[in-house]
Amino acid sequence: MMRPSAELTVIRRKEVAVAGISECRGDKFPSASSETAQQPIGSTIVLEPRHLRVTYGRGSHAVTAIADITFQVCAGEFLSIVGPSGCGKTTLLKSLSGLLRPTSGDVLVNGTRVDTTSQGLAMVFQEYTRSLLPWLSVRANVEFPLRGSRRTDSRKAIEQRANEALAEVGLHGVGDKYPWQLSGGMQQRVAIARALAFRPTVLLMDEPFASLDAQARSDLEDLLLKVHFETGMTIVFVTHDIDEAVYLGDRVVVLSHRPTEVKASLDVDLPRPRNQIETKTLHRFVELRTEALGLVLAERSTEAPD
Amino acid sequence: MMRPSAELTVIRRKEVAVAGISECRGDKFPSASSETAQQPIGSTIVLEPRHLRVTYGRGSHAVTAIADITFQVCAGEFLSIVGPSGCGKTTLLKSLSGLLRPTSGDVLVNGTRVDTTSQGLAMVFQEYTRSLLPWLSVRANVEFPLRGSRRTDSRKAIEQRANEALAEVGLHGVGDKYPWQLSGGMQQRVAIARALAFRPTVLLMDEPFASLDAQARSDLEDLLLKVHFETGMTIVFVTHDIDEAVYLGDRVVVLSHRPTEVKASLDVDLPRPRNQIETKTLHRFVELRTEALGLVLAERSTEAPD
Amino acid sequence: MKVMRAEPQAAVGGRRGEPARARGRALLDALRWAEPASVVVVAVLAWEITSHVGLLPQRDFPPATQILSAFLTDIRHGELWIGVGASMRAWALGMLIIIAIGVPVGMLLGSSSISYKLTYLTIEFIRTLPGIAALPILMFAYGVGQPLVISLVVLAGIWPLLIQSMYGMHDIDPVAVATAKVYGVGRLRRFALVDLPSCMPYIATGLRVSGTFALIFAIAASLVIGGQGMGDAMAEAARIGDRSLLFARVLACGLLGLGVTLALLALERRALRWHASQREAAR
Amino acid sequence: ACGSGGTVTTSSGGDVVVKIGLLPITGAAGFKVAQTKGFFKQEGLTATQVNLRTPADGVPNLLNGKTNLGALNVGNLAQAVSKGVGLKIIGTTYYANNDMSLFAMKNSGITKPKDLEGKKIGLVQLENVNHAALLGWLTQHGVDTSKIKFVLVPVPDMPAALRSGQVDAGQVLYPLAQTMVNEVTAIVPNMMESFGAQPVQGYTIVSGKFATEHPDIVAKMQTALKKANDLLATDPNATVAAVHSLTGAPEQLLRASRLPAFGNDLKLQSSQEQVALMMKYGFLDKPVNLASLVFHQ
Amino acid sequence: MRAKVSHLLTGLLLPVTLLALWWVVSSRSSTPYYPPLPEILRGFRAVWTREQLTSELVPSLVSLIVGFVVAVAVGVSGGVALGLSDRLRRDVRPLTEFLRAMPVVALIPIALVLFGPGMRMEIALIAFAACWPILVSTADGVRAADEVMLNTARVFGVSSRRQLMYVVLPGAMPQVMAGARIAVAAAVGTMVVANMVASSAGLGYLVISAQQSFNVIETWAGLLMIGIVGSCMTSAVVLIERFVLRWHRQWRAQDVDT
Ligand SMILES: Nc1ncnc2c1ncn2[C@@H]1O[C@H](COP(=O)(O)OP(=O)(O)OP(=O)(O)O)[C@@H](O)[C@H]1O
Ligand SMILES: Nc1ncnc2c1ncn2[C@@H]1O[C@H](COP(=O)(O)OP(=O)(O)OP(=O)(O)O)[C@@H](O)[C@H]1O
Ligand SMILES: [Mg+2]
Ligand SMILES: [Mg+2]
Repeated sequence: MMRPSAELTVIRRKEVAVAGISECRGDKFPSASSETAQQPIGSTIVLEPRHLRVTYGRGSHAVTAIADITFQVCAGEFLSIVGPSGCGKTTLLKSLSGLLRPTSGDVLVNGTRVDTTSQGLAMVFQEYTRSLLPWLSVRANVEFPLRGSRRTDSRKAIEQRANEALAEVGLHGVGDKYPWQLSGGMQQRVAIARALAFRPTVLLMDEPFASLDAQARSDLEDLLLKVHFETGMTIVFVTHDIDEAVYLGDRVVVLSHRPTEVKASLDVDLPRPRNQIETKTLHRFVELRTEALGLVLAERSTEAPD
Repeated sequence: MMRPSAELTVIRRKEVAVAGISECRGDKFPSASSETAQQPIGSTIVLEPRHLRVTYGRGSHAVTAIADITFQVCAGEFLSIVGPSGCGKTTLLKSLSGLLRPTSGDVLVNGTRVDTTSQGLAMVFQEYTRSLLPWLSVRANVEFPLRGSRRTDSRKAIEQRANEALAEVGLHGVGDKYPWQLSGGMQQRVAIARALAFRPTVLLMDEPFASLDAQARSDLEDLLLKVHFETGMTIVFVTHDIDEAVYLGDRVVVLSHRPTEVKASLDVDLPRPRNQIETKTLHRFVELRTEALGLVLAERSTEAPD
Repeated sequence: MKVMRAEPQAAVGGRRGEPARARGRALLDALRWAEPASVVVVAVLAWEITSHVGLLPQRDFPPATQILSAFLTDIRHGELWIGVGASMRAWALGMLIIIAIGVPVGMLLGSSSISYKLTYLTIEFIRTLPGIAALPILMFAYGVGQPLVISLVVLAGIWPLLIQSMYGMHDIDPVAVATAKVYGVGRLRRFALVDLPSCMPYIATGLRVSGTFALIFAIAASLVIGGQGMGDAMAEAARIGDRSLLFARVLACGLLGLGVTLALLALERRALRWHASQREAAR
Repeated sequence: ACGSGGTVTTSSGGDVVVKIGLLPITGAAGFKVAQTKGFFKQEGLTATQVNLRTPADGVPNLLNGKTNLGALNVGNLAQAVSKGVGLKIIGTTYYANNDMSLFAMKNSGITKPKDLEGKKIGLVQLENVNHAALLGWLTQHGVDTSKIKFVLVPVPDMPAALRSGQVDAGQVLYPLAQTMVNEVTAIVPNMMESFGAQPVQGYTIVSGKFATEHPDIVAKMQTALKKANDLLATDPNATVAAVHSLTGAPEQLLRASRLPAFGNDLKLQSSQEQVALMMKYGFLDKPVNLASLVFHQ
Repeated sequence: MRAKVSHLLTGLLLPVTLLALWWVVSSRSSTPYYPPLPEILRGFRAVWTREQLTSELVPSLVSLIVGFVVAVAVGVSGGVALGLSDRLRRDVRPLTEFLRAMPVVALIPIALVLFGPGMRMEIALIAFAACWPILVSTADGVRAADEVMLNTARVFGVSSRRQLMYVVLPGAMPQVMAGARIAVAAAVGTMVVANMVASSAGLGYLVISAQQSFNVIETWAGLLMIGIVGSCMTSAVVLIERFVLRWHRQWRAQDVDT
């Protein structure tokens, strides 16, 4: 779907990422187990906000949500984004997806400047309730983006894919209900199932597990890792849970408070595949999460009032 | 506001709560510090679902969200409720608040059967976005329940209370914006501020911190503890975060999967006041959270498909 | 005034056990018909009494019983039915045109700021020109006949639907639109799956208002400009000074309107099962 | 769709189709008789009927070919012609026959014309012949017309308006007037008095364009309508039957009512006086010479 | 400010084009019913003298505005009542739908007897015809009130009156405004009809008497004035709407506009 652009930039990995600018790694981290070959993180930059700035409103009411953000997301990378509430994470994802035209700066998808939504991209919205269409059944909601004109799968195949995706998120058998007949957490999982069934090349997720219980959450984390591993899709994942950010990501980008910039970018050099119990007990994991937490907390304490 | 009913039931505390039925404690736990006197957990039962059963829909489409729930909430108690996604926590809170008439069974407020909303009760909804009125500014949203006819505070006093509540949840200075101009987490905090400014005697909270970052979350946890301590209000708190449930609660009720019953009720015998760092490193805390987690996870694994 | 639309999906019956519930249900069903019927009876009685005590001159406002008997004789005659047929034909044709133009144009105006900006002044101006006032001009263009009637029907009936469609577009949830955009859902499918269903509640309202407007004009046209139709039938009754017959035919108009609305409501209930205003019914 | 005044359709039998635009009023009996007695048929014409609601509506329909034949009262005709509409008179439609009266309820306290001062009078058409004639009549009888308010009331609603007291006096047309004959007194028995006996109330017309393009057809129509008028002038029963089938009014009522008269005398002189009176009261802004409108083959 | 001006200019583009087209096409017109535009405009100026304005326009405006205000009051309050109570709605539906389908012309006889020809009758008819669209829209808007918002208000013990004023009505406002806009057209139409059939002054009377006496230019001038009056009424409603629905426009038009 997404063709690699002609002007693709190949940058060698640097040991220490310059704050605010992280670069793609041409090589991959050593796999923990040699049996399961890991999908390499490509050297192609799929997504790149460049000096992004977003201001809401005009005049005296203007709020600069994002001051200046530049980073790069490589093909196949799993990028976690954390930052204080209201710092502009959702705004950032909306800009990356092409839904929101930045006030200044650019978003490059596969090296090309875009100002509209790109194909092959999917997003799980923070406002999951409102992103489900109340007039469609749960299954139809999942099928909705699949039934587009460009994809020519048969009706049957699409339905099966939707059912599979629903089963994967633990919603076997609710396909015929309407979204408003489901609980909050179930609705959120429908939104996730929709994104997964879509099989995007780039997946943007905005706090997708916020309404889930601990067990469902870790199940879905692992599901996401599995999908990421199997399809090699690029994932940008916004979360408030530092553990989750570190556990899932290849890299954690920490945003500052408003007006927002990239405060730090942490490479997560934990082996893959990861595992809820083993990975989280690794010394390196604890180190990384402490580091990330420190960065986030430091950020909070300097927050200026609105 | 809420008058103690004439037929109030006083039950002495039992050491081990019978699963599904917990009883009120006439005495209070020893305070950790003797300087700060703790509000006693009263012996009055303020809230009591009795053989509550809620079925959505009819005929073949019927879904029994809650099969049979009975428990008691005492005056001044902080009750945490955990359970798998879709088990009926929101449904339970709606029944407790009188918004939803149960299919069978009763809800007793101060010993009296009610089938409408009670005065002095407040609720933070899981769908916080939709519970804010888009046509009112943030401040007006917070003031909205205060401006009723029964409360005769002056305009000025109400405005001040709203501003204070907003500041407490870290939203100083956004009062003049509209809710939809705020980020998800900020909206959630507005909903919390509204409930706090209302100063209810009973506060029901449905995953109120789901969209907040770690720091904001722990800030608000402590704020809630402080308010609980100072006002002695009764709080029923639904969360997915076991740590949070244990850290905040006097008791944690674990719900089974659907059709839902009370699976267990854990008394949290941690000293108050609590503290993010000290309490969470207590051995007893770790014990309790492991026990609760075990109960929740065991519940998950037996879940039947829909 | 109590805001009572609690959410008692789960609440119906219950509590008192099954048999009581079944009996309650039957009673409820009976009430469903009994209450509106009694309201109608009261209204008819009120008219009857008004006429008898001479609040309105009885000569000109015959009592309800007289009107009803005139109505019963009238519906056995072809004359009325010819009028009904002609008016309903004009209505149906007019409604087809109204829907075919009103919904898409309204949604277009509501969706794109450019088309809206370009046309809103023009449309607002034309909109408030009542077709009836333009009659002299239209009359010359079409002459008396079905085309004139239909153009009057369309001119009068299109605006509610068009405006409601426009407002419906203004009320689409941006998150739903954003979702469709992000997933690369094409414009056409977005229209069919997001825009249209989202506008549906508004369109339904518009359709009901348009439906009666169109009917009113389908009937009134022949009253004002001649030709065949219900209006002509009324004019005929008026001409010969038979007030009972006149009111019987007015009654027939009202019944037609009632029928049209009930049909549209039934349609709406099917189409809007998901909507908040209909969820209770769907439960 | 407009301006096709010249097209003529033929029926399946080879007859020329004549579309008559008519108001279902007593005065249109001639058209009805010409149809029912086969006078049109005798001339090789097939007549169809288009129901109109106001006299003025006939004109655009004539001009755009929806109808070929119509009728206009003298006032409307003069007004149309004064605005440059090309029309031709091909005969008389009907004469007034002492049936243009102004009534008041018996219990209203109005007994003589002078009582009308300060009152509200309902007319079925304002600023037209009747209005002018009434003004003239009242002035002649020493009434100060500036003290009277004239309002428009639809023909069928006049009895109700009178009974409810919403107008103090009103022009009630027959046969409606007959239905309330016991309740009312005629304050002005015949407002057309000054134009002589049985002045022309309506002329039968065609569009000027049609007349020049199809003089032969027009002549045939003329012949058919003449026969009809002759019949109506001599046979009151034919009038009652025709009016009954035209308006649906019960024959009994019609027999008791005052009905218009019919004939073939154009009475241009008296009609021209009507036009002059309208000029006088400002209901017409240009003088019109009716004689110049008469169709000649 | 700049944006407003450009908005207006874009809005004027089409009307100006249409007017120009009309000017050109009509200048060669020979049919008496479609006089050249310049002549109409000249006629417009001639017809609408100060005296005419007070004798024909003012009465129309008064009955229009009074009737419309009554319609809004009746429509909104009735709509709210019907929207709140399913039972009430069901019970009176036969009556409301029956009345709603009444052609105004058919009601003139009744109005004539009750109010007599003139302004009171016009006001009554206008109010009657214009209240239905508002009533229907309001009822639908009220019925669609967001459940979570309502639940919020209920839980906090907000009084029914305040629930109505702050939750139900604002939520229904877009629908109410849509209904009001439709009602403007209904009101103007009814005014014209009432004028035409039973009055001796007013815009509709002017048009109908001009038509009946074949005064085509005056007919057009009257039509034009009716359009202007209607547009002014609509503009007034739109202005009110701008104010009332400020939040709504911004809320619904959030940043997705790419
Ligand atoms: N439509 C809008 N109009 C005005 N300001 C807005 C709008 N949307 C967002 N903002 C402001 O932009 C800032 C960033 O919002 P954003 O939703 O991106 O935050 P976030 O990082 O996603 O927060 P959270 O974690 O709470 O979801 C906030 O301060 C918010 O007030
Ligand atoms: N309006 C409704 N109609 C039908 N079924 C419903 C409705 N609302 C909830 N349910 C069902 O009731 C069950 C319980 O829902 P509820 O919202 O109470 O769960 P929950 O415990 O709050 O879940 P979560 O943690 O995901 O918010 C779910 O299985 C849901 O599908
Ligand atoms: Mg966000
Ligand atoms: Mg829930």
